[in-house]
Amino acid sequence: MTASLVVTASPHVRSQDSTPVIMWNVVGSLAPVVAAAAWFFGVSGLLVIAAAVVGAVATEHFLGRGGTLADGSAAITGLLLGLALPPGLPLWMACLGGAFGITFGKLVWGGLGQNVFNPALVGRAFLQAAFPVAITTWPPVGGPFWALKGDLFALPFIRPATDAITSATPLGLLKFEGHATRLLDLVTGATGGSVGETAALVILAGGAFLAWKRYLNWRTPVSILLTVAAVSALIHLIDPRRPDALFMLFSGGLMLGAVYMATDLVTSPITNLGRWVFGFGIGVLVVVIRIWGGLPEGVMYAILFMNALVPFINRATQPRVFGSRGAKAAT
Amino acid sequence: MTDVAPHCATGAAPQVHGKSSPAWRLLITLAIAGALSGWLVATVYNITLPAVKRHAAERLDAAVREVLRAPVRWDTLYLVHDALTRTAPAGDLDQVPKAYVGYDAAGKRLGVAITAAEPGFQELVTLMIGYDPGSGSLIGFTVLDEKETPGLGDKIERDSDFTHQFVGRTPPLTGVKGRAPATPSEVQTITGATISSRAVVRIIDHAVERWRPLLAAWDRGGTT
Amino acid sequence: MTTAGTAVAEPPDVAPAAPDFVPGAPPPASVAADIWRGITRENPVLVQFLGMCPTMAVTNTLANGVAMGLATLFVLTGSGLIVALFSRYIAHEVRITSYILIIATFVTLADMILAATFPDISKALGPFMPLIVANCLLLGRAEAFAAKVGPVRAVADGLGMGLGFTASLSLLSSIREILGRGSILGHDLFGRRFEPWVFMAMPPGGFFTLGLALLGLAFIIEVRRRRAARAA
Amino acid sequence: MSHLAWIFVSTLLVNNFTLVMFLGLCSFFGVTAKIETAWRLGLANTFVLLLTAVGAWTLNTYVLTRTPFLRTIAFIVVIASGVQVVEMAVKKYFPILFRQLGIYLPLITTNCAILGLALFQTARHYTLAESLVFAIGAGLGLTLALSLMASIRERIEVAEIPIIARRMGLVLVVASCLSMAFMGFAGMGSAP
Amino acid sequence: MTATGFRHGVHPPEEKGLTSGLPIRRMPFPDEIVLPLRQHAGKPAIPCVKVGDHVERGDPVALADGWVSVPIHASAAGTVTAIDWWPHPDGSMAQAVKIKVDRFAAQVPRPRMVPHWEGLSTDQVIRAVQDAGVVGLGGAAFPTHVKLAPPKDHAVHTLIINGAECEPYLTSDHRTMAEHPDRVLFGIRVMMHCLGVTRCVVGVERNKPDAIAALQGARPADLDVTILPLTVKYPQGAEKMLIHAVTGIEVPSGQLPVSVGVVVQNVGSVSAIAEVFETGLPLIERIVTVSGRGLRRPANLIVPVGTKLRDLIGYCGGMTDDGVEVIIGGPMMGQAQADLDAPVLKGTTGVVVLRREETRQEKVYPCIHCGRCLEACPVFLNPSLLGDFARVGRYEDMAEHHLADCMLCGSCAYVCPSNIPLAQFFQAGKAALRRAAAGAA
Ligand SMILES: Cc1cc2nc3c(=O)[nH]c(=O)nc-3n(C[C@H](O)[C@H](O)[C@H](O)COP(=O)(O)O)c2cc1C
Ligand SMILES: Cc1cc2nc3c(=O)[nH]c(=O)nc-3n(C[C@H](O)[C@H](O)[C@H](O)COP(=O)(O)O)c2cc1C
Ligand SMILES: Cc1cc2nc3c(=O)[nH]c(=O)nc-3n(C[C@H](O)[C@H](O)[C@H](O)COP(=O)(O)O)c2cc1C
Ligand SMILES: Cc1cc2nc3c(=O)[nH]c(=O)nc-3n(C[C@H](O)[C@H](O)[C@H](O)CO)c2cc1C
Ligand code: SF4
Ligand code: SF4
Ligand code: SF4
Ligand code: SF4
Ligand code: FES
Repeated sequence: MTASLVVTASPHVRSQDSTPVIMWNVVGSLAPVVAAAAWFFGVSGLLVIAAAVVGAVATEHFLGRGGTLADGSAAITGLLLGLALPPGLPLWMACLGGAFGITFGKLVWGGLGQNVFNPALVGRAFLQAAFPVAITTWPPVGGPFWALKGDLFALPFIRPATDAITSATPLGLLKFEGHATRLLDLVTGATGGSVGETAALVILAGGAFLAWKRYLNWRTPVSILLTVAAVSALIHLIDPRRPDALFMLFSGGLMLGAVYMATDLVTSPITNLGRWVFGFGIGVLVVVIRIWGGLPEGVMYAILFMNALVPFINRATQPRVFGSRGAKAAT
Repeated sequence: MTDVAPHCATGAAPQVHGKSSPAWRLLITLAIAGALSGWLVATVYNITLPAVKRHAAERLDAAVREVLRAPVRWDTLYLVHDALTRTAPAGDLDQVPKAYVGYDAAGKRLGVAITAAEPGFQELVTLMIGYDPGSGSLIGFTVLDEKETPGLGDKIERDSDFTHQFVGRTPPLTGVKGRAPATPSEVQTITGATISSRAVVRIIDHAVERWRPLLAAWDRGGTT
Repeated sequence: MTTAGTAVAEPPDVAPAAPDFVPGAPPPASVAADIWRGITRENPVLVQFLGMCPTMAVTNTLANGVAMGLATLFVLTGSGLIVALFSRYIAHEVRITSYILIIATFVTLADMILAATFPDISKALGPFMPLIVANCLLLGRAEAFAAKVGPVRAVADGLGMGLGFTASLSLLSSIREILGRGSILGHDLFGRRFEPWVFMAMPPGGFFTLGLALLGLAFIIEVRRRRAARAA
Repeated sequence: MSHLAWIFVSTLLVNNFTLVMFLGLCSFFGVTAKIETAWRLGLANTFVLLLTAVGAWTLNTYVLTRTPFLRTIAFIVVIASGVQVVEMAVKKYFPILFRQLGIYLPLITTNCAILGLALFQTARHYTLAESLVFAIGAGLGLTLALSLMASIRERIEVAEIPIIARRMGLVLVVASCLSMAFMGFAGMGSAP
Repeated sequence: MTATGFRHGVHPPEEKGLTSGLPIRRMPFPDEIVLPLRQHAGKPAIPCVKVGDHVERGDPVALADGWVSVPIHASAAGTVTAIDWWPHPDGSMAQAVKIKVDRFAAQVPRPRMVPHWEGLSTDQVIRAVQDAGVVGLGGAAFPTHVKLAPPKDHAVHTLIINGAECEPYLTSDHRTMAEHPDRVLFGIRVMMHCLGVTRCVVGVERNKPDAIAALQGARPADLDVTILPLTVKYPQGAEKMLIHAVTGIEVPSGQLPVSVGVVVQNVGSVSAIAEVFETGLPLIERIVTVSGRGLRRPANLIVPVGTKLRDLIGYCGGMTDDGVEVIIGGPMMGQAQADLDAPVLKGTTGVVVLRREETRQEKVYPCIHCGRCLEACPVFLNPSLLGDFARVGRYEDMAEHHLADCMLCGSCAYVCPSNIPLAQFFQAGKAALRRAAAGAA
């Protein structure tokens, strides 16, 4: 029997969760969000998501180290990118965004786990910078399921035919028309906006599931949402013309961003204290950009900016080593 | 890699080892070098100055002609302690706010061109605004300087549909998004460049607000 | 600063130590070699990483890029020549100051001439034109090369470096103008239906384009290396 | 937003000297391998920028009124020598401060961020107050950019970076991402 | 008093049910005994027998080499057949005395006088303990007599007995406490006497109620001994964690428990001492938990030190068809064995056999910075960062980030979803640093 002995390093037992399990659970938890997207934006929403996923996954497959598709992270990137795009966006743009996000948000950094910026948001920020008009053109919610919104099938490099009927997002309306959307519509998601951002409650449910399974750290979203609520409530108090906390919480990409994007393990702090700081920073930035910034929405930029701070936050929030009290540092 | 490169050249200027020379020699060297370069630069400056001046003048002229609908002549008013005067004050002129009053062949005043700058989406946006104090309406405007996003914010000077709407409108204006203007004081903003568009509106409103009383006062003080 | 050698060293973790100024003239080489070196092996932008600021700031259109490149070429050559001619009369202690003076003089000349001849480009470049003074490339060449060789080689080096600089700027700026505005030298390429990548015309696009160029370069080098390895 | 406040925010974030205006990139790429070095260099920069603002303003208002064409030369020479004087002074009277920041001063003297400040404040006809705010915003913006870059580079030091991105490629992608992140501040203070 | 506990740590499945109910049984003597000279921390012992010599059970075969070293005794009567290299449980080869066990020997030790501890001075007791070759049975196998003679400048105020036994599967300490509480307490009495301490706390995890009850019952009136139930959490038994759990004191990093006036001894060590003063016998056998689903008949056995794993496992019915990994110690810190000729040592707390599907799969993913390792590490290190440094061989940086405080408990690797062999990395790092230091010196 000696021949067939297995020799591994200690510890010889391991907890159940593995990285792919975590990732695929996140994918699973996004299914309801995708369903909601289909409900609100019909086939157009699904097509945009699909295009983004294809872009991300294909790039990971052809440029990646190989065999890394199985860990599921590329799929998440594609999904979340797709969910953060407007329903009528030409598919080639969505696809390009996915490819860009994976290539320059992940692969050049060394692949899974090495990147500092959230790949999906790198992809989205690129799209927003490259095609600002297309990505801020919002087809109205609802309509028949099979209706093709916007100019989905525009050819690459060709300016999409601007859709006659476009709506505006609650944030756009607020910033540029000074008109606030009904809270009920915000909560039920019956508003213009990105494919997956409008179904706030579904997103929260998915987040709750992941938090319960400990696949995402609840501190990050909680501290983001609390901060946004607190800060905007304060500002609303000082100047009632400013939107109130509930509007802030349920409009724009905040929910999706706070629950699924700020919580990306790789690009958020590793210490719990750090996660509180991270969330606080995002919350403040979101409110500041939404109220005083030029852009109507700032979730993406807030997260990207705080991503850049993560290495610094990690440094600053290292726990005190056991027994190093009394400044007796071991070396 | 060559991150090394940069920080050297000047980096080592002081602590240099090597033979030291008497102070007078250093001074002489610098003096000569300075004198030479000064002379050279001055000469070239004087040679190029006319051309540079001409270009500036042309740019101004073109702008004024555009916003005042091709006046045959125009003269400059300077704003010195809150009052307009035709006599240029001493010192550097380009900080002094100016108004350019344009006349047609018949000597009738077409309007006044004024410049104003305020933050846009990225940086300050500088406009020249043609304004008719008589009717209180706009003759037009042109962008003198702007660093907005190419292909987006810079439509405020490229997109003629946008710029033409201002002709004949009476400030204060309001920018509306996504629909045709309803009242004569409304202009439609550029999709994707709402912020820049509104910046233009804001600049024009503020400028008119500021200059209307001044021009009125000037008129009372005897129009030509 | 003899950077070519260090071109492959990893970034230093502190500000690099002051290089020694023991006058060691660069190895003799033909004029052609001096020029070629600047364009290729010691390319100021793609290899030596000098003068990053102008490189990034003005490469949003080809016209600006070329203008900046040629201006730099002019300054490099001119200051190189003067430095080479007079370096032996310049006292050691005021060396740097004098070089800066010489360079600044040429920059000012270039600035004024451009303003007189191409007012629009001059307006577009704005303060980045005089900023050439700060470009480490110039002081670097004056100190490390021109001061140690004869006027001919100094001019040759200036030409080489200048051409290399211009070439890189042209490359980057044409990528950025074509993608970012769908035009080249202001001429519309693809007609009105083209959807430009605004990204390219904006600051992130600047960093990105250079990054792309470097990745491409590294890729080519890597492929070559692999081939060589396989051959051996 | 008041004018001075706008200048500050605009220089610090919207038009960050390094990430949007492309000034001081040499230091940005060259001296950002360790975070301590980075923020020290940033602070030293801020210090010199303040000096420059005052110097340039003085030159513009009192010395160069008749000879604008000597600006570039005057700026560069005055800044270079001024910084050296300050360096000696700091070395003599604040040895600790000098040990912290001093070694960077020479590196900065002709860094284009410094000259750039002088030239931009001239081009924009800034008053003394405006120039000072401009300098502080620029300096802090520089420090911010340098520190962010440094902390990120410290992390990617242990990453398994693909060979072709090892040298400078990734660093530029990082810069690009940082620059994108800063785009969120665009239009800050000019909102309707 | 109540336990303050310690923060972080992990909860691996206990698996103690396999053997916790089984009474301790004596294992018959094997045909051959192998006694490595290096069984304890400190200097290896020096052989004092030649090939061909006959030894009785309990005779010394090797003598202590200095103060931090102990003698080794024959655990069975027989003939020395070789003194040669032999597989050591730590994976290396080591000098060992091989004894052919005499089939028909009565296996009774030579008659000897049992030392009367009350009569002896502290030094004499300590000497007796060293001569008996007693070492820490908690795994570290550190010579016990050294712990009994703390440096004069440190006043010891508390003796802590480590009955945590936090590793999964292992139940040897558990059974000892449950079946021989009075022996344990006698050992404690002797130790308190030598250390001159008035207070002793026995820390036992709550998952051993019978052991706790037994000790409570056997507690003599004249001794201040507290039996302290502890939360069930790994690594509750780690010296510094246990001290914190019991006294709330943090042992300064880089220092020994003595520096805060505490001495920790494992339950097994204590009862070993007791035996010395009850029977006069040296440490020649110990209680070993032989367990795991890869084994046919798990048991708690009294095993002669030097018994080969092959014989031990064979006596327990051998391995099941899918039993593939044999571990000495517990699954968290224990060492997998490549060669079943390796013998049971004084410090061998248990032998665990895992089935194939229980062994770690090899696929390792990159660190996704989930932070679970930080939340597991009982000494508050940043295993993720240390792991990154280890991967690129930056050992000085590891040292700078307190690698020295890592006790290789494996909690981080246990929770890591990316299956990164962190503990292994850290062991390598420590080794590399030691080599570097040696090179420098
Ligand atoms: C997670 C997430 C983050 C987003 N971040 C941004 C952002 O930072 N900036 C932005 O303009 N739009 C962002 N969007 C889209 C916005 O929610 C909103 O739809 C859009 O910004 C409105 O743009 P407009 O008002 O300029 O048309 C994001 C969407 C999601 C789902
Ligand atoms: C990269 C980028 C550049 C932008 N540039 C401008 C600009 O120059 N001017 C402007 O008004 N808005 C600019 N925006 C703001 C957005 O286009 C914003 O959504 C838009 O102004 C809202 O108006 P809309 O709803 O008509 O699109 C920019 C946005 C991005 C992402
Ligand atoms: C992670 C870890 C866990 C430990 N767990 C125990 C334990 O549960 N029981 C025990 O007796 N010793 C345990 N030890 C060993 C103790 O730290 C200590 O060495 C021992 O209890 C001292 O007593 P001894 O010298 O009598 O063995 C552990 C050590 C480590 C590093
Ligand atoms: C809770 C959670 C959230 C994630 N969010 C994102 C995300 O927002 N964007 C993304 O590209 N990948 C996301 N991922 C996948 C993966 O972590 C990410 O691609 C890494 O940044 C790749 O290195 C997420 C993973 C998890 C477990
Ligand atoms: S110019 Fe000065 S500061 Fe800028 S890089 Fe060159 S040496 Fe460094
Ligand atoms: S192996 Fe270590 S952890 Fe475990 S029971 Fe023995 S001592 Fe406790
Ligand atoms: S092994 Fe070291 S690092 Fe990992 S948990 Fe145990 S002590 Fe902490
Ligand atoms: S547990 Fe594993 S994956 Fe999670 S942080 Fe620690 S090392 Fe990285
Ligand atoms: S070119 Fe700008 S700092 Fe060197």
